[in-house]
Amino acid sequence: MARVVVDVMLKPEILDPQGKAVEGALGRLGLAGVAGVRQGKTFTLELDGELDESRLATLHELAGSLLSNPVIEDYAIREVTA
Amino acid sequence: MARVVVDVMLKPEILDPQGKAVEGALGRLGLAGVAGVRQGKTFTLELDGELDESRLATLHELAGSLLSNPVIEDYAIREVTA
Amino acid sequence: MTRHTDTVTDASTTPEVEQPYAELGLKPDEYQRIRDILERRPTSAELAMYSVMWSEHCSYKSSKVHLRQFGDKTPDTDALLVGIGENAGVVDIGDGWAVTFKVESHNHPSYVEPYQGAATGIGGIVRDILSMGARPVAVMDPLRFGAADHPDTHRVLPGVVAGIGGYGNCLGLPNVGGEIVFDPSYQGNPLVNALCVGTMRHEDIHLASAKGVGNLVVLYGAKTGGDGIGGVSVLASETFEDGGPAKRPAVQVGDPFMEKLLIECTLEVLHAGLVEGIQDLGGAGISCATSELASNGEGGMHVVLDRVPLRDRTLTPEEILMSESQERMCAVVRPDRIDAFLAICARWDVDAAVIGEVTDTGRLVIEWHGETIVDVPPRTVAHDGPVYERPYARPAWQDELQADAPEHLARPTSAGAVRDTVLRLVASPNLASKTWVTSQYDRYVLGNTVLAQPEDAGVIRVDEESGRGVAISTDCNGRFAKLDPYAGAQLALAEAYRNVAATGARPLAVTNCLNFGSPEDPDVMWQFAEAVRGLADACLELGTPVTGGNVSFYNQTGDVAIHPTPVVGVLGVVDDVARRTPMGFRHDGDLVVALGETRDELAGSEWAHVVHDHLGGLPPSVDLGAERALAEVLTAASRDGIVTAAHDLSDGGLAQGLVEMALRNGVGAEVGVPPGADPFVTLFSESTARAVVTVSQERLGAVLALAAHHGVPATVVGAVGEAGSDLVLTGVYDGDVVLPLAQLREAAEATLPALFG
Amino acid sequence: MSGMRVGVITFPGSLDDRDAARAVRVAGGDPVALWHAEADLHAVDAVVIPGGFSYGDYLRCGAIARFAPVMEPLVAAAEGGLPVLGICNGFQILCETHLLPGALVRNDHLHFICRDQRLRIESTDTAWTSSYDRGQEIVVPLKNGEGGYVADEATLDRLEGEGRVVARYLEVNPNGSRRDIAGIANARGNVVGLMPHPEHAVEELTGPTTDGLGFFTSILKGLVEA
Ligand SMILES: Nc1ncnc2c1ncn2[C@@H]1O[C@H](COP(=O)(O)OP(=O)(O)O)[C@@H](O)[C@H]1O
Ligand SMILES: [Mg+2]
Repeated sequence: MARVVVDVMLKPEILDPQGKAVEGALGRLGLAGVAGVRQGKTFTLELDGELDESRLATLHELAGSLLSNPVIEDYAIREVTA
Repeated sequence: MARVVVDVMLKPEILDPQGKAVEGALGRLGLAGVAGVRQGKTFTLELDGELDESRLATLHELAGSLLSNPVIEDYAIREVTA
Repeated sequence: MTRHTDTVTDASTTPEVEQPYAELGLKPDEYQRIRDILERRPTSAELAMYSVMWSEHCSYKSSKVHLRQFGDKTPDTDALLVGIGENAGVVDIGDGWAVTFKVESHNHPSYVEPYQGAATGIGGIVRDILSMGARPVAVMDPLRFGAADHPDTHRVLPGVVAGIGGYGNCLGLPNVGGEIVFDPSYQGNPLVNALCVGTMRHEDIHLASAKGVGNLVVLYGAKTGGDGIGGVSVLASETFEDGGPAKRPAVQVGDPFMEKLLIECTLEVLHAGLVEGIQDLGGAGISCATSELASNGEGGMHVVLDRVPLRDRTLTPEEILMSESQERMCAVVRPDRIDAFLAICARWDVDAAVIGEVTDTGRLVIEWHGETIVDVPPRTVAHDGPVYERPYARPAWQDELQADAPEHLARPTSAGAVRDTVLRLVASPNLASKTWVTSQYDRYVLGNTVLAQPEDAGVIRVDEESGRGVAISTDCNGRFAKLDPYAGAQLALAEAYRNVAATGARPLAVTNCLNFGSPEDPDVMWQFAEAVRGLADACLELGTPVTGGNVSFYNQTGDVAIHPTPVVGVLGVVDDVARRTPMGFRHDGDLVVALGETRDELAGSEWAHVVHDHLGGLPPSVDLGAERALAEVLTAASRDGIVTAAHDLSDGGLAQGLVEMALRNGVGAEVGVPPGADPFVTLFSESTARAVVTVSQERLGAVLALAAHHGVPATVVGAVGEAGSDLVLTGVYDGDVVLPLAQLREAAEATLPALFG
Repeated sequence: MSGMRVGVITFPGSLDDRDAARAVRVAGGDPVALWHAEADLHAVDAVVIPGGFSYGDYLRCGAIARFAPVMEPLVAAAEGGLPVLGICNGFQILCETHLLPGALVRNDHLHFICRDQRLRIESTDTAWTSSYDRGQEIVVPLKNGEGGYVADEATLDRLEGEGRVVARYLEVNPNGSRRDIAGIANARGNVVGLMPHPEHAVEELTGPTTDGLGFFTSILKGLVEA
């Protein structure tokens, strides 16, 4: 059993209205000194067996096409302890 | 300058239709052995100065009210290197 | 983890076992009745089923004795194809078309989790309509919130609106109307009612019954999870010997995508003739679906609970029986058609499982891991629940409230003061433009929306060839109902009826959602009894039968109940939607004609509420004969094409009505207070049975003759201006009130965005 | 004009497919239902990818639909010049498949919005806009939650320079689209993506106008001429 997290973030140059809205709200609600907020998505995958080379390669491919849209988003893959 | 990530996940007992849809798609597109997918949100905050006790306390409060909906979601706060 | 399942054998051999019936909401005598019915103690699964099916929500035990009047006082009509008691009533609209519609509440879940509560409210009512065999074609959302500027309203309203939009938009159902009312009485208890309309051919009507011994019972749609099983977790924790069950969710999450698939899949199996009986899964889940299907059919059913597809493997059989997981349906299918049925489910990616079959044993038998855990006469679960004659009495405070008439309130006495009052009312949250909300709803999808918000009623084309269609409106003024619940319910009906007629439709049938406080409070029970009596009497007089509805009790904060809120939905038929009458001023030079009679009736009015924060006196008088006559004028005028616009008058009176007509298309008018009339009363009274129409010079004679023929007072009060002209009210005390449209628009449009934007 | 076969794809969660078919019919063509799971275009003369929430729009609008079996022959045919119109969710799908550049993101005000939207037709050199006059203003419904068009500056400049901005929002930019872009075309002009819904403005009775009809008559006209 492996647990893998794929983080998907908007590219820095793409406007993030949700992040902006959160930034404003955090400030109004008393958190001082917030210089910026970006909102992202995570996909936590439970996999049967180990994440071997070949599955990792497939996952990279799908993370860069299905899970993220390379036009506007970047992704990162990290394995975590299940 | 500190960078803090708030991870927000649906509570395990709550239905996650988005995760279900991703799970189905990953399987159809050739990633074998996916036993489950949960989709979550992340908020990456850039803070001026350090995240001291008092700001951390405020952040916990807001993470549990503004950033997440405690009725259906859990959150976790982690500091990352900026 | 080991657990012992309580079987029927156990129940017979261990009669002395103590059961947590009180925690499940059953009274000692109710528990005793179950024992008498079964001639033994119930198993824990049976206890779960009875407790949920005998709850107020499912059994209508406090309301039943009153609701009977809707059946007893049914007016003579051949329009009713399916009456009260089914998932939703069905009305004949002609040419072989039938329409089904119903409104339901999702008040409490929407307070806890506004988005999901409201979303699943839409999901539930849509499945009700679907289960009649109809294609859902539109939704509406009558909503009530606390004070507009209260912080909790700021939490609840945006979530509710996003949830209704999120679910309905994703389902592809146009939202064609609703209500948004703010009043402090709903502060701790907002009302989220949801209405759905569906259409079908007569031959497509399906009912919830399990007929034909040997036919299969299929559960299809989403997998079953631990949603909405609140109470039964006491049983779960009792039956687990070690370790506990996994945590159960506090709220249900909707999956509109699954529901969309469920709609298409269900309509396909129905049209292919593969279904003998069908039922949606709503409150009480499988318990409700199996016991109702069985008791409405051959009388028996055998279910193997292990076959239910689960999302959560830790569920106990009691929980599976009670789960309220969304997006599920149950169908009865002949064995020779099951493959075709399952193939269509597979095509739509919908999970389906045969969980049992129809028997003629007269028993609903459910097994789990090879042992019998339920063996009951299904009728005793589904239909023979307890019936209460709850005590009720006219509240001690009612007389005092009615005696506190608004006559002592200061009224404006100059043109300037009237002008200020108009602008203040236009900008008040209850009268202000609802665009901030309604622009979050898709009103175009399906391509048959002829009128939608802010028109008086939603109008939907049913038949593309002939143009046959329906109009629907929902209404209720809770303040009127508080002043006098009997009259208040009638006023709600009258307003919805009038709204439907204003578009040119002939009012045909009624649905309702009765939102009240606790039935255990005799004051509330009196309000309820009065409202039901009033509505039933008025439906009889107007000839519009009640086809179905919903009761929501326990809407209160502490022991303070909400205003009694009997939301009434009226459905009308339009022979050709091309003839519908829209509400806005259009043509320069058209005459403005006021229909009906205006009296000094300001108790409970929007003016008293906004300007004086006052509620007291007697609501506007009800005159159903006048309503009927007005409706006849409005529908005939539409049929004959002799009016260019029509708008009913209600909240805010004539002044507000004219503002709405002017803002609709950005066309003003000049309207005079009739000589001798009191300007304030003319402009702000909320007398019923009134409307404003516009008519060309040439048609004026025809319109006045039509009104005279029906005995409806008609007065020419002004003329429509050119595009962009001001709204001018003349003869107002010392002068004219000039209201530029830009200023009116700003007043009307700014309020909700400023509060919630 | 009859006899022109225009395919309308239905994905699980497509909503405006009936409306697109109706619009084709009103314009004088023959709509042909295409099913997502079938890798077959049934020899249609053009395709409309309708609005809706394919696969619930879970993950990202259009992201899952892109991988449906029907998309394989569609992409090949589009590259070969088949006229394809993606409306709303269809536009999102065309961007996800990279038949069109850029992407559509959450509206800047974060709400779903349904309104009657004024547009200017910027290019009449596409298969779907030849019935209009250049610069013509039209009003059609708009309804979306994720309709903000984004692309990098170079792409935007190229779209403008090559006359591939098909329609632009007037009066109000309803979703934060870059440069008020409401619709774009591929280089050849046969593939068009549009956020507003012309198929909901083809009948006096149910639309705010009948201004949307031009998209559907354009294609029929083009097919007749071709
Ligand atoms: N929650 C809502 N959803 C959809 N439409 C709404 C909602 N609230 C109000 N509307 C629409 O706004 C318009 C004005 O509402 P209202 O003043 O209550 O109408 P009326 O007084 O004619 O019953 C109507 O078309 C109504 O359907
Ligand atoms: Mg009205």
